Amino acid sequence: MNTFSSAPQSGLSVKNLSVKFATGGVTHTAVHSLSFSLTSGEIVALVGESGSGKTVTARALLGLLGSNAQTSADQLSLNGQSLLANTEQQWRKIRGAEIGFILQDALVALDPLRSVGAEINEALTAHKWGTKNTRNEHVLQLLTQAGIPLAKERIHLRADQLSGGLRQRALIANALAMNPPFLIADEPTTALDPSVQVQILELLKQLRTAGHGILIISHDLGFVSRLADRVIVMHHGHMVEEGRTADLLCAPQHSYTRRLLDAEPGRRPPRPAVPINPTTLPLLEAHNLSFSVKQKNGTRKYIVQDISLSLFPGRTLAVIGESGSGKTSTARMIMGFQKPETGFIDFLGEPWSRSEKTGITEASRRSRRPRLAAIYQDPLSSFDPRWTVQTILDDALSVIHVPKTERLSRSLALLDLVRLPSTLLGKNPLHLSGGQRQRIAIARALAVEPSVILCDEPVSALDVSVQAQILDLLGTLQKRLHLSYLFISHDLNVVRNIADDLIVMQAGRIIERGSAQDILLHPRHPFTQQLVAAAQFIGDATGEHFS
Amino acid sequence: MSATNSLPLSLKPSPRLWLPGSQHIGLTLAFLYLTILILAAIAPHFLTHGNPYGIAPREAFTAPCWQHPLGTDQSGRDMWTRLIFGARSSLVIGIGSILLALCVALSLAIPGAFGGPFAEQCVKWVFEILFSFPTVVLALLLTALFSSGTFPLIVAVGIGAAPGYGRMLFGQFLTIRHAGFIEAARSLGHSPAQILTRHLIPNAFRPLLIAGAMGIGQTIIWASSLSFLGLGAPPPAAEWGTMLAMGRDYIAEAWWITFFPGVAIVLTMLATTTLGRFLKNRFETTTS
Amino acid sequence: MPTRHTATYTRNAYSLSALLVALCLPLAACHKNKHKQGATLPVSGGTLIYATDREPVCLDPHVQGDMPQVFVAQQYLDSLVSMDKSGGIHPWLASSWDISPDGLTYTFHLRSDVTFTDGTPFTADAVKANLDHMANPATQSSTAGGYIRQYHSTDVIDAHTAVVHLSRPYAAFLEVLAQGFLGIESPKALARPRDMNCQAPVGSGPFRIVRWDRQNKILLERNPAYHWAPPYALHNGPAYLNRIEWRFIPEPSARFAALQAAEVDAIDSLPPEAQTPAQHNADLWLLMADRPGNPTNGTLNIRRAPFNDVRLREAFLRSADIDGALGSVFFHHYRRAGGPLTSTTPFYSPDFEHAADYAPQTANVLLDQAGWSTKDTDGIRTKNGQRLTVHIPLRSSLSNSERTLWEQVQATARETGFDVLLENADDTSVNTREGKWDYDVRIGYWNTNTADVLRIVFSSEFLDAAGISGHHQNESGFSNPYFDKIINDALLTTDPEQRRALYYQAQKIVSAAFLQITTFPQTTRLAVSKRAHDIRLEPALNVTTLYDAWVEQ
Amino acid sequence: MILLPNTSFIILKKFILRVGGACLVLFAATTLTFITLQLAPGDPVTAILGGSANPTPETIKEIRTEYGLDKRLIVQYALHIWHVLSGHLGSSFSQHMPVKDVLWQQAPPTLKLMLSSLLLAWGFAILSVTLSAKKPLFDSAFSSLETFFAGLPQFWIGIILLWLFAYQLGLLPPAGTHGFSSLILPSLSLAIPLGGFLAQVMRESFKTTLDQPFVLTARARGLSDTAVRFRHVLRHALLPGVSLSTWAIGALVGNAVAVEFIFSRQGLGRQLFLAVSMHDMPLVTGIILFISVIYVIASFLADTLYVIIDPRIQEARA
Repeated sequence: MNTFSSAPQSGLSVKNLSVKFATGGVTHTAVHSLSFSLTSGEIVALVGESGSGKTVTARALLGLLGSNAQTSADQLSLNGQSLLANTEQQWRKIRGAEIGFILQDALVALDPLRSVGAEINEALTAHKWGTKNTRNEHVLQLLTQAGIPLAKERIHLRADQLSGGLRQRALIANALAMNPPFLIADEPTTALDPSVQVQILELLKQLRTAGHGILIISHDLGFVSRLADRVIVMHHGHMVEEGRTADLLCAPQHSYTRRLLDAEPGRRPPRPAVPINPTTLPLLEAHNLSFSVKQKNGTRKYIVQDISLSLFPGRTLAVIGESGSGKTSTARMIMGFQKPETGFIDFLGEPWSRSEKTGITEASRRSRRPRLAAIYQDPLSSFDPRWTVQTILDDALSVIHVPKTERLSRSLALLDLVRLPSTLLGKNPLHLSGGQRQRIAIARALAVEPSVILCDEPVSALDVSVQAQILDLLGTLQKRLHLSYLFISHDLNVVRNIADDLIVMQAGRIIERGSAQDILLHPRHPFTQQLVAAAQFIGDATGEHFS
Repeated sequence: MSATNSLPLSLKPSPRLWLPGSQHIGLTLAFLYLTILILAAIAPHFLTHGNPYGIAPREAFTAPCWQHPLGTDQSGRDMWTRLIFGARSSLVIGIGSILLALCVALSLAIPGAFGGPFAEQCVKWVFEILFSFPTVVLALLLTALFSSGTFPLIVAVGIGAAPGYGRMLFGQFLTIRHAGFIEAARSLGHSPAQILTRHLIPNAFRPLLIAGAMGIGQTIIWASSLSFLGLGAPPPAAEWGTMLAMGRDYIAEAWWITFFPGVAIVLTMLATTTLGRFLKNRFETTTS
Repeated sequence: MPTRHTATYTRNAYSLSALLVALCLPLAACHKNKHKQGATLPVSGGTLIYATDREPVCLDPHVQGDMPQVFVAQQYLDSLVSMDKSGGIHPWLASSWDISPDGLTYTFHLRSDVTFTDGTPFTADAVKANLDHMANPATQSSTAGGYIRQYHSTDVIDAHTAVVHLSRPYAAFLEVLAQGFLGIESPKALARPRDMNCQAPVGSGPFRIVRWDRQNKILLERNPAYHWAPPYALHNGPAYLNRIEWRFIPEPSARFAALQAAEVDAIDSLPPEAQTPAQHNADLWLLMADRPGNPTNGTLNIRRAPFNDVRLREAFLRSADIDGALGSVFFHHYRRAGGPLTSTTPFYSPDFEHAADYAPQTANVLLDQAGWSTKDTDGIRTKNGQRLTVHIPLRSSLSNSERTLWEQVQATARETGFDVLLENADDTSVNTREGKWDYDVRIGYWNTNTADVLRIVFSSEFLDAAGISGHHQNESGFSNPYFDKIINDALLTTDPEQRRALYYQAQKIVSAAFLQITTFPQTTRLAVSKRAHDIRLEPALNVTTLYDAWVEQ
Repeated sequence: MILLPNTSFIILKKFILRVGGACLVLFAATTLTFITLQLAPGDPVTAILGGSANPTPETIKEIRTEYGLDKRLIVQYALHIWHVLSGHLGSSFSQHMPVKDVLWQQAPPTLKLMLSSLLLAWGFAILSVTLSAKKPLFDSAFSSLETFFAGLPQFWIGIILLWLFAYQLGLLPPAGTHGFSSLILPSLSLAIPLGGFLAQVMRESFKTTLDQPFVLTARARGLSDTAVRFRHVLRHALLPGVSLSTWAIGALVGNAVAVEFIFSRQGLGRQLFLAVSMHDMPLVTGIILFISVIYVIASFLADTLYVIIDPRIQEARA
């Protein structure tokens, strides 16, 4: 469909690259003796978790590290020319013209105040390419090549006025402006919905076919496996393993690679299907929930329409949907923070929320609130910034009237339950890691002895290995405390191992529901099929079965 | 997202490499200055043996010398002694008017931020109105009402500064109101009263403290500019703004009468700003 | 090589700017020399820039009537009569006059060759229109109108004869008519609404108003038809200056700096601190004269404690070290005025200059005698538990030098045990307090060219003069039938010796009552660039006149 | 498009709301002035006649009638509002001149002062922030300078500038309102502290913006650091500066009082001070109304600027 002019033949070669940072007199080595090479027409993936040094490596290749960074290498060359002694001026000639750079999220990676056209245009003016007219022409061409239909109209739009897929394409067009032989893509699909990820993946493949050498930086082995010819795994600044993608995935040599692979949620088996006991009553029941907002032109747009769901004791109901599917609004209605326009919610067999004006007030809900706990994607913002772990737990325990004398022992027990050391009790969550924060959030949720926990994207902000740990913890806790989860996520892989029942939402409606195993193995709705396919893991490293 | 938008903390380019040291020096100097200022306000005799009100016409306009390190004024009074004695009224005015300003600001910002959409709109209008009404007029009218002196000055500056702080606090309260932890507290089953006392008020107190510390210097400047216009404490009070205003006729002959009170005001402003920044940084490292 | 290139360039830049400086210097020098050389004979043309401190609120001096008005009005208004330095009255717009024996009727014979700058001829109708205008309440005249309370009416006999009728004899009538406050304006212009006339009144003077740019300047230009100069003038015919720029620079130091920088040619109200530098500046000359009247003073309110007791009044006067203040903040440039009249006032007697000199010992004795013998911990005298407190309102327009003077009075009076409270307030609030007799000392002065000022300031006639809002010119509340009789008798006679004797008595009574701390005379203090010549003071009020002035071209 | 009438209706509604709000502000300012001046002690008659005066009772009576001071308070208030509504604003009794003429004469120098000091302050703030933010040594040096500037009282810096440039060096005129040279020092006195404040708020958001990924994207295009700062980052840092400027314009006449006094400058600040001390109700009202109008215009301009700088704002508002 899209054609790219073929890139010139060349090579990028790195030998023993080390990057050190000096901060306040302390030197910290971010990258230790990294060596690899990239030739045209191939995709190399640099994989690792946060702090692995992959991003620093990418910036070192463009000379974009701060002044406090010390870069050393035996060789850092492009087409045989060393970049090591480059001045800022020389670097500027390389950036954009020889090596293009694609960042994660076009919403912030393109100047949010300027149109995408102006941004791409600037990539040309920076290298004094062409005249004003030829430049405009070229920008249009680039946008079209990157797969943006009606580019002529969209050239004047800003990134935030484009859909997620289109704006990522615009960002790629920006990197391709000077037709650089090499591209560095730093997490090019991370913030995107699965269906869009697939499209971008295709685009990158086309670029490879056109002869561009692409270095992909990613935390996601699954994504990389479909694309890369070779994979380099990094851990704490060291390269732990390098090899052809298929080899590395099938026979990982290094223990860290294995750990990483095991942690991939998509690699886990679905939870065995246990049918719902027909005699049990649902804990939480929602019927025909709808919610709409007024639009500019006066019409109403439905965010959520006719959603019904039932959550049974000891089970996990996962709600899956892409951004804008209405899953967050559903969650807010279930939490009682948003009144539904139609329908009703019952909790513990009693009315919880009603669309019509009835006697159900916040005050009447309050006594039952501890039975419905919640954990969020960003646990930090759900903690009062002044509070330590102990105050947070203390506050939660006070809700269910635990006597003051018992609170400390209960807090310690809770920390133990979420497998945190008791030494964290005096700390402020700000100084903890992402995984630890989410565990604190879980501990707080457990403190009020809930029957149901609403998990709103609880692992989306975490590294893969941490994700696995948190999911494991949630699973264990469910068994031990007979909890019910309402699990909201955009990622099918995440719920694979924890969901009993599944609801798939699209544009405010439920398009498919059933047992998790059924849906994962036999998706019926085309959108669900697409989602399941996007979540497909590794097994097929070439990933060519996408249409 | 496991890969964050920004670089890990340790990798951010840090131009402030040498700064912690200099910041430290600045903070130390600020604290030292404020200590002297407070000492001067509480026990001026500890720092000078002179009489701030005793005139000596024969010694008028003496340039800085051994006996009078900062010179003497138009009535032959020792400038150093007058400055030391002026610290009290400056601090009283600065702290008094910032407290008043914050009280007024709070009484607008709290109902505005927590009192529903109608109150929010009303408070916005009130800010608009107050912003367009010049402080000087207010100060002049107040001095006309109460005759000039420290009290009307505090009231004028306090009320004049209130809308600025009000709008700032208003914004911050709105942020707090919409913060995730408020919803988290609700979902735990806390009552609105508990949320107010446990979260809203304590969290609102921090910006208040920072605004207060940063504001003292600013209110001292405002107050001194009103004293400069002749609306300050009556003579013979040693007030920096008045001293400066009285000296400006003689700047060609005796620059020190105008210069040193100005230096005192500027140093106070810098010291309180440094203090405010310090508090802000401290709170922010424990906030986000 | 780039480095070398830069160096060359820099040197070039330096030499270029050096060249520029070199070119400019001689130019500047020439410019200055031009001022210094020059003929001593008057030359016509040019603009004189005159900078003063206060701006009038209305250019018609009949309205309200404050000193800044009369200073500028002197340039565009003529008076009926003029006065010489010794107090003698001479013709001006009136060529002669007759006074009826009962002192109630003044017949003025007017010049026939005078026209106002709007073309209206000067006639007896104009005299009538002006006097009526001053006396009309709608004019809001407080000075001119106040001076001619005795005015009844004017009869126009013919075009050049006007008969003015008074309700009571008023010996000072001609004297006040010589003041610029009572300047004669075009009747046609006077017929306009008051506020319009304020913008640009029309006179017959040597200059006319072109434009008034408030808070900045008034532009005046020469009246080419002028040939009716007063007798004290050095020449007759049109003024030498083409234009006058009458600027307002309220800041004293800035005004003097502007003169030093040759931004302006003359300034008035030369601040005391600038007098020594001005004297040492070879490019400047000074012109100073005391204005007649009641000198700058603090008037004691005798209507309430503590100053209802003459002993406390004397004690207060004797505890105030005015000379110390004159020596410090006034740099010895201001003379002390000790008596109720300034030395330039007709019938002034020097005998009362030292009636209340600084004598703290005497003050202490007097206070002990009066029963204020105990002191509290602050060192303030008390009587029956009452502190000896003196309230002095300070209006915001008071100059810093005077403020300092009162601060020093406060400090010295404190030594004898007075607690003096100086209370800052805006002018209106101070006026209101004065109306309510809510003060112990009131700071003021009264400029007029007659000893009759004593009547305005001290006689009981002026205690409730303006009834409604409590206005009273007699700020002390002094009410003495004997004094009232003497001061009114002085108006009945035109015999100088009789008047001298009566005014002597009046000065004596006032002095002995210790009613005012008099500080220094009101002074016209000009500093002028040597480029400007023959800037003079008209003798009635010692107000600047630029009629004879000329500037070197 | 069906959208169009609706959108224009919304725009119209917004405009009406905006104008209504402005009127409310102006009305409140007028009333506030009336109340405060009524509360202030002191008989305006004394103000009209001046201090050391010798008026007759008839004169005083005449004045009371002329200015309506003998009427009941509510009638006086109604008259006061009528003067404002009818737009002729009445006549200043301290200036013996229609208020409109006073404004006409005194506003231009103050507006000139305001504009030049805003320009100077912006110039300083933009250069100081753009050229030094996050650069080692420069950042802390310039941010200290900004803090210092922001801490300087306007009247004091005015006096010091006057002393240095007019008295000592004789480079600039010490007083007056005569052309460009007399504008420099007063503008600087207002601009230096304002520039400090502006730079402080801009520096904060400038630094936050420098950390944004699009800065990296721009540099990866081959743009120089300076170009990135001026073309991309600066625009993001303008917004807080613009809102501070609105505040500064509102506070300007108040701030101008001292500066206009020090430099003996023509202008509204000094006029306002005099008018208040004369309790000259029509003039005080006129000037405050003028300030309010300027403030309303400034905030309208600021809103327009916001949208020009950040088009996303308009879409969020609509």
